[in-house]
Amino acid sequence: MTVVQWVAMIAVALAGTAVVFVADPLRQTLVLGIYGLSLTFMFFALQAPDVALSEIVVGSVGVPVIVLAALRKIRSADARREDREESE
Amino acid sequence: MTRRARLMLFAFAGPGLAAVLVIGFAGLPSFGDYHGVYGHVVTGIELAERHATDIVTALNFDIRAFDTLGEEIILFASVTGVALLLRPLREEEEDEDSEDGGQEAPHVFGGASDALRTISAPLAAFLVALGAYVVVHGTITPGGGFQGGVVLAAGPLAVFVGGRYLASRRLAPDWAVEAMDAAGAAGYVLMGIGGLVFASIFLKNFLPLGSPGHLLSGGFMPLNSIAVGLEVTGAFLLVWTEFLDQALVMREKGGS
Amino acid sequence: MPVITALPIVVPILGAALLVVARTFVPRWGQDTFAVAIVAASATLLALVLARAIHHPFAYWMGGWRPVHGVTIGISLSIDPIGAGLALFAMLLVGAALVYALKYFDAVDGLFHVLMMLFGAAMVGFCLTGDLFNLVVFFELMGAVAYALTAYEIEERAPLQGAINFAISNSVAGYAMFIALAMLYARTGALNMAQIGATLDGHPADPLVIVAMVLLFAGFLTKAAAVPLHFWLADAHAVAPTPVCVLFSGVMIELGVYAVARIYWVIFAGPMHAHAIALRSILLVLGVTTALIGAAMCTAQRHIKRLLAFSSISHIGMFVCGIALLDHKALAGVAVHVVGHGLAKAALFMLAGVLLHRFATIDEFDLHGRGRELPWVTGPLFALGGLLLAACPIFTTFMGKSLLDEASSGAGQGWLVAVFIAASALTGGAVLRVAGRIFLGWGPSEGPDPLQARAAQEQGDELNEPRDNTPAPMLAVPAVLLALALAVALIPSMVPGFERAAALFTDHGGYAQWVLRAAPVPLPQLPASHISGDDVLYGALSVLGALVAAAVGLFGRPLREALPGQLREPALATIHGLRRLHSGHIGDYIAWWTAGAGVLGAACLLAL
Amino acid sequence: MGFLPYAIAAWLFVVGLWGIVVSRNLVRTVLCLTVVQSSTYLVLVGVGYRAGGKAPIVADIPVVERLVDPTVQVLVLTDIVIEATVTALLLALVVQAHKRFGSIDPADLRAISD
Repeated sequence: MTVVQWVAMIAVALAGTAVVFVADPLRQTLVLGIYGLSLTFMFFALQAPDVALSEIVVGSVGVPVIVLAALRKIRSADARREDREESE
Repeated sequence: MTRRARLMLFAFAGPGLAAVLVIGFAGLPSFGDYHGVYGHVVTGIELAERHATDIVTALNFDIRAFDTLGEEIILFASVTGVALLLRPLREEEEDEDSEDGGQEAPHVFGGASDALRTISAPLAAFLVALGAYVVVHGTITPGGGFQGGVVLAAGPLAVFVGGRYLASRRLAPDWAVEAMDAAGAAGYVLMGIGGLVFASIFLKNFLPLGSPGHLLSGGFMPLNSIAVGLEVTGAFLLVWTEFLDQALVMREKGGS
Repeated sequence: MPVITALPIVVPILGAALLVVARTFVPRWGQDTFAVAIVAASATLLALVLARAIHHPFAYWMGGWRPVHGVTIGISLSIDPIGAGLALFAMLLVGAALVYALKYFDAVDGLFHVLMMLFGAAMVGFCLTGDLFNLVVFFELMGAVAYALTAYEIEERAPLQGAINFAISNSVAGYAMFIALAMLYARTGALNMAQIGATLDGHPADPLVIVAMVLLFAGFLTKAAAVPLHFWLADAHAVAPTPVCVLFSGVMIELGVYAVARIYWVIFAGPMHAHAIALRSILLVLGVTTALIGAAMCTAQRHIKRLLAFSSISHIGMFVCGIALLDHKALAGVAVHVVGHGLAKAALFMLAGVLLHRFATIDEFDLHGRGRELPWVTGPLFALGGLLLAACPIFTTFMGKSLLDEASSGAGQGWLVAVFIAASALTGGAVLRVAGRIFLGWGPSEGPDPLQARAAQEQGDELNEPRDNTPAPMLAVPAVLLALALAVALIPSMVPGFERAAALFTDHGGYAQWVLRAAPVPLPQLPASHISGDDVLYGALSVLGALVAAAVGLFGRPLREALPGQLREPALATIHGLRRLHSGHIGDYIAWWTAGAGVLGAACLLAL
Repeated sequence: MGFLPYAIAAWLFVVGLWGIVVSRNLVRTVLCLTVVQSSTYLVLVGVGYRAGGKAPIVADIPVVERLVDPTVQVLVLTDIVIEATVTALLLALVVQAHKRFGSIDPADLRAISD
């Protein structure tokens, strides 16, 4: 096992754990992006360029766009609900 | 169950399952100590019999092409499912001018600066070109229909980031995106049926192989790659617009 | 090998892709006709494939990548009578559900038809494939379609919650299977199930093989909903639109049991041969627990679809017991019972859909006596479904249960007969109780537990408005299914046919021969089994038990209240505790899943 | 050292499950599910890696170099697609659940209970 691979795997372990332990979903999305990058890095280090390419398009664009849109929808609905409750 | 009971249960179950996994993994060969034969066999076959140089893409579209069919249909089914789940209901309306409520204007991405707006058009063009390149070079260099398809779909997304959501919707209207998604899925299946018709076996190559390293090498694989590229482009565009519609356009009428 | 073998999977996929585009300009009746025609075409193709497989099981190699000297790199559809038969059964139920849905929804998005066709394709692929990874791919496809269909009615709350719990539980199960297949690939260098099995043969079961088996079993038993991996099922089945429930309970969860049987006999039968007794005990504990907890929970429901869902769990428990006997006769019993149960349960869900459609509620007490407003045939059909679940003699379920009874006695596990009778009687009795209360107006019209009424109310409003008539297809389709459930077992060659198919299925060495070497297999010759006096006695007992259970449910409240406190309190507390566990909270469910997989793993590692 | 990727995989699988069990927010639940899934990538790619192996992209016909196993990489590709699709489906469900329940705390979803 080379040093690069070792570093890549430790990064994956740390970033993956961070995704679980960050409680705020918005910040969690950011950490998820970092996690995607560390997985990409690991796939490169393990000689899997096709997989790395897939992971980077899905992990850094494909999924985060969906998560951010969902979060925005949820937050704006919450905000509107609070507005309504205040005005009543 | 109370939260406490739940955590207690997991406090026993989690380490238990981890131990089971570790005991099982202990039987795996040490990392890097690979001695399988499948890998060698397929590499030799794909190069010699199919004239493809990216073995992963070649496996994907040839020996394990049926898995890829399943994978494309999973994508197709999920996109259909997302469209079904996020379909507008009677009590929801698409409100075109929602300056009310003090929210950010919905069609302009909050952080779109002038600079971003200026580069978004060339960026989109670049992404489309790059995506198309990755799709058609699937059998030669890393990447293929899936990776290229997502990059292609990111083109219109870049127009949106540049601040023009409605423009990006006009660039890729729903019916066209849906048709693209369906055509890609059907196209892949039809390549399989082509094998059935011309070589009497489903998903069997029925086109000339070409020479290794050239664009049209690998028999029907480049066409498979293009079909997947179409499907993935359509699928991701559709999912993104469904979610962005929810986030930016859709309002619930009245309360709920 | 027939050239058409791949087409039953491919045709519905092409149909789905076409309909996605065409639905914008084709009218509703056109979409309905198209979807039914596609499903009929696929079923016809499957019947042709099955006709071939009955005498000559065969492997169809995708892309022509046949094995060379018994070593394979390609993906095969490995087709034997049980796999092809189950696929055909699944496709026929998809057809029945589509015909039923013609009038069930007032307005339906064409995407519903698209997803139903894809669901059919996924189930057929799952039954036919001979490749482990491909099996998991079809598992995921089935899942993706099913999650979306569960929440089809997005204006309701319960379907969304049910779909979320369903999706998360089944996804976790799928990931466990990914890990298992990676482990097996590292050990054997193969993904084809026959090849993996052949490579593992002759080696003792070491921890890697055992853990891989446990993860695969846990994964497929999650789909099958064995306790304690079952929590998602009642949530999803109680709230999904009725035509979808028909497929979920009628065949989808049974596919989980099928996969457990398939991977045991093809992959693990060699290394596990020496440990068969221990493995049997572990699976029996799982099966008996599932059968009894399912039956108890079933009896305690007043939400009719949820009641039916728990009865499915109870039957899954019986099927797991059947697999656990690791014997071809028991497997034949399971196969026959799956067909009978699938038809009966599909019909019962459809009849529950009739109630929901007409009265906009699905609560047993709300509907007290109101069944008399429906066409007269509805009540007898509902009761017939109950009798089928109770394995009433000479019906298909009875034939299946008799084979199971005989196999249990033959394996020295005669006590299982009592479990089977109890599960059949309690689930059948619960359905008869509902039939009595709704269609005859028997028993009190107020439930004992007012809290439960509110819950049932909330889940009942699947369709908002009551109607004043019931469209004919909504009664005709369940009637046809019930007639089939009566008739199938009466065809003389049917039960021996199932036994031969099961003997072929359980032939570990033979499977590798016909898949990897295309060798013709000698068809097993078996002594014909006959229905004995014991079988009829057991059948009569379970029907009697069902009638008693129904009577106690309807009229037994004074009796229950007269019970001495020290008897009544613990019983009530048990039922109450069990009900509290089904909380609808996904965190609970995943904690239980982890515990279930961990305990199964520990038991297998220690005992095998 | 040779066990590291598998140990990490076991850790990520269980820690992801833990996240689902304790989560009070369904979006967080869904993201934890992707962590559970990513543990499968490690096992799959790990078992196909050969020390010193090159990526399975070849330029010339005679293959003399040691290559890593391309098959597991194909399986991971499918795995990644499944991750994206399951996440999209689940988030669509969560968005709708939020509209109906006004909350995405699993403890507030009480349409179903026994």
